Amino acid sequence: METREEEVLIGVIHRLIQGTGHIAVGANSPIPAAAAFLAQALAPPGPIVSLQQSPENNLWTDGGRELFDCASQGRIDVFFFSGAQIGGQGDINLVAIGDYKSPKARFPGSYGSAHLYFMVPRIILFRTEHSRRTLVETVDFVSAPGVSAPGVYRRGGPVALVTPLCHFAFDKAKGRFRLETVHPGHTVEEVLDNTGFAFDRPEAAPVTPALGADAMNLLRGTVAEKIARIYPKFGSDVWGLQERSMA
Amino acid sequence: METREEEVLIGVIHRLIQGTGHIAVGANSPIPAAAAFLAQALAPPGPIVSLQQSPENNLWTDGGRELFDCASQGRIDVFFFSGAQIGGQGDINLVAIGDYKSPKARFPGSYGSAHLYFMVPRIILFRTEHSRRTLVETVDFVSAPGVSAPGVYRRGGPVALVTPLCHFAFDKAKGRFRLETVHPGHTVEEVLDNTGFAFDRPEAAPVTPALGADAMNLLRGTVAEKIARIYPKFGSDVWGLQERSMA
Amino acid sequence: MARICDLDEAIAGIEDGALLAIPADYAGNAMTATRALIRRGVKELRLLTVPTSTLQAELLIGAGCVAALETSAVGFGELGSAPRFTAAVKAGTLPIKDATCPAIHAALRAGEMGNPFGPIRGLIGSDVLANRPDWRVIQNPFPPHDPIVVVPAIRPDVALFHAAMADRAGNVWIGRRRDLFHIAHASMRSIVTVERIVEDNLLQDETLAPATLPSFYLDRIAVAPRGAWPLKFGSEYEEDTQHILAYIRQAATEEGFRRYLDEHVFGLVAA
Amino acid sequence: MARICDLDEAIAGIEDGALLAIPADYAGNAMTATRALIRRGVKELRLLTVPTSTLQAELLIGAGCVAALETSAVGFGELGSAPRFTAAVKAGTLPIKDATCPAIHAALRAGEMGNPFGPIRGLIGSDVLANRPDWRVIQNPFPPHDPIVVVPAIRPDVALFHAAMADRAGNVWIGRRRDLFHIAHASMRSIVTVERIVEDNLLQDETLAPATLPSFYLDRIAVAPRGAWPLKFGSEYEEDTQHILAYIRQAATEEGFRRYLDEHVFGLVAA
Repeated sequence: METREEEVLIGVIHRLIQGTGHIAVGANSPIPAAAAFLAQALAPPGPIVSLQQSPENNLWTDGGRELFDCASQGRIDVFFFSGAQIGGQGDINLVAIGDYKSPKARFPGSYGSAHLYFMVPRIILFRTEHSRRTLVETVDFVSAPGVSAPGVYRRGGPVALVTPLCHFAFDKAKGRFRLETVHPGHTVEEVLDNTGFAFDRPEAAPVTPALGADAMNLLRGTVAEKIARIYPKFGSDVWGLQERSMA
Repeated sequence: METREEEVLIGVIHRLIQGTGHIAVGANSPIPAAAAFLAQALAPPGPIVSLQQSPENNLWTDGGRELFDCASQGRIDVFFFSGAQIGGQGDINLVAIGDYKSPKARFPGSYGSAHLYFMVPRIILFRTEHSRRTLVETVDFVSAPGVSAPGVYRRGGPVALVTPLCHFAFDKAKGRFRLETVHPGHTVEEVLDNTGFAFDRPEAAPVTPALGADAMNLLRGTVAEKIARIYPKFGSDVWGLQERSMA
Repeated sequence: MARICDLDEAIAGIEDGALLAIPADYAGNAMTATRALIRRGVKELRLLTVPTSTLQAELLIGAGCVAALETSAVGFGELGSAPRFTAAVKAGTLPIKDATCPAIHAALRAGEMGNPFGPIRGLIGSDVLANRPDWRVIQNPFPPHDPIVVVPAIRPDVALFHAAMADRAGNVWIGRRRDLFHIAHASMRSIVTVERIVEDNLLQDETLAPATLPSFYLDRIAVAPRGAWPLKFGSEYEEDTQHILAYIRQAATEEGFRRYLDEHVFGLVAA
Repeated sequence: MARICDLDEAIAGIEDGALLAIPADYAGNAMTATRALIRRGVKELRLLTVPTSTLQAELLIGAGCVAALETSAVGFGELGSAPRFTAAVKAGTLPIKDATCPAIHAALRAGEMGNPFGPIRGLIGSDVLANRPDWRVIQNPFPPHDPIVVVPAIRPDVALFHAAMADRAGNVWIGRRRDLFHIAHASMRSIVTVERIVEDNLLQDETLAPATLPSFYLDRIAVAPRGAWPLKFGSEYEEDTQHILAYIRQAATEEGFRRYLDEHVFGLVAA
């Protein structure tokens, strides 16, 4: 079986969450969830993984606000965001394209980003469309800024951006992305052509490492089964696992 | 059966809580509790009565803070306080006699008074010792002040002080107590002799009215039984009801 | 104290112009009641989603019941965007206060505590804050004396939600969806639909009492079996995903949305 | 995540000098653990009662374990005053921060939310406020712009309490005493004694989950049957009033208190 694009992204995120204590996964995030369950499976009990949609991983008993309370307190180490636009300085836009008051496109809203982006030490950005339309120099609406002025309380922010083409690291001091690795089958030129923001890069960008054989076996075994119980469509699309009703 | 002192106090408090919506009763307050249950029994369903120690009247499911939240929001209409000292301007002292830093006598502490005294519209003070030692011109430590400067947010405060001798009303505008009624068997002179603060009084203070026959029957019947289940010692002392174990 | 009544009497407690709070779609949404509200022709609602919404906000907005919206997000996640919400915002016909989830929680929490305001970290430098003139930045009175956002308390006129069961005294068992406590505590009063009425007092059962909302927070309670349909309800029933996908397709146009209303709101009463 | 261990190992998590939070006596007090702490000779505790205490604070103070106290009240209500607390305050040997119940709740709530402070109305003009230089009065940033007290957040180093049951995953069922949630949420970690261990995962039972504190808030859990004795514990056992009355009489003198410790703390281990 060939390595699928989703498995490459899971592998990158899995490396990025090494050694963290509590990973919270938001709604509709099968790729981050798979990476988190893989970390648990590889070195049990591994990190705490909380995931509201999953009965076995729903650790919350104080309503929706508990995640934000825990993040504010520093109890959450990792969270994930995407964005309609992601800007070169790490800003994310979950709200509107064009003028905010009369937008060309409107998205659901900022969710918890304007707070979590400041409070969770490791925010991992992922975007399944790598294009000049999505990765832009400046976003049209800042749901959450990538960096803050001195004096503003901030303990968290973006550490990486993972796309179908590559893995960028975010340099907080410079407020810029830096190309870390390019996924197998893709090139630096492809990344340059499809990225709307300027970024730093090494002279030769390494290829994104594949998951080891043991990790891949676990991912395609128990982790895939667990993911398929929570995200039946994803389990079917990626691993051909039959959908099971949760009713 | 002669009317007992406790029954006179219950009668006064019963009149003071007429027409209120939610009466909260703190720990160890059988007299206020009896007045509140009497109001319920006389015109069912009557006011809401919440009382943490009583399984049938414990309406709280969000911990100890819920009472204070509700009071702050304006959901609680009546609460009761006593005081080691009660001052002529309505201040109460639940903390210390003498110098705060090296007190002659020390009491448990202010409990919720410093907040509830501002937030609950009708605070009824009761003190089972009517003396110059307890009712003083100026308290040694202000757990909660009777009146506040203009501009300070305040929707509540003391409305009355009930003792074994009499019923004082509190005049918010003047910041002074006024003698309303003197209990049967007692005199204005007795009140004057035993009160450490100056107070207003009518030319002739009326006698505290007794509970009507129906109310007294209810009080000595179903209300007394209910009180005895929560406060067995009080039920036995006042109405001779046999203590029942609640275990 | 709450009284148990029929659905139309229950929703009569939601007046035109009310500041109405509704929960996120994992917590218990009174969808049968929402359809009844639309049938009644409720107007000028100021809608607060706590903190996000899917079909419930979408239907009220599409049906023209909403004069103003405060939300952290309205959309169907993986299933797609909320077409009537999106169209209304793009057309500029829906005044919107864009928030962020924990800011809505903070404002309601201040309301729950009877406080005039509450602080919340983050937000500084965002366009969320830049577009909220009703929020303030103050200096933290304690070290490190950083600038910090404070939001004014919100006390909704009325909260509307769906729960599993109520007893005859008007207490309601909320279960694990503690959001419903927070919304009810903050709101002036709550109107609730339930799957069923039980005979025993919930507050006197030590296992059920911890997750029971006392009657004094509630105003009116109506029985509405499967009252959250087509949304998920706790462990009792799953989301009707096919219905929602069909809705999203149909509501892509105003005409399609009207047909949806005719069929599912004004026509047959959804079971 | 929490681990289940024996009582001595559990209380080893409470270090000398810790800011220790304990609940009020209706919520679930770890009295067996408190006696073990005294036997261990814990020192220099900064004790926070949430918001009041009876025998638990009294024993720790009398035994010399407490360097500083923040409380809204320490006393036995109708039964009498707390003799060792009273003696220590009068002697000036116990630095005390007198609070008021909702101010302690407000400070813990700010801690629970990860906020640096929280507002609380009232207090202005009281000697409670006058003796709290660590509190501030600011101007409400919103109308009516009244002066309002703000208290800094409290995040106790460790919370100690008693609950009914824990599962093997370290989740603890709290039941109706929601205070224990609030204390555990605010504290850096919690150490808990329980009446019993159950085999099924509490978070996967829809009836028990709503009142279950997830393992990740907890540090160590020990089984201590009748672990709240001589205090009341929920609906499981009543207060041993005769024991407490005898304590109050005996602890009227330092010598009497020492005899009480010899008998009930250092001598036979209370069942």
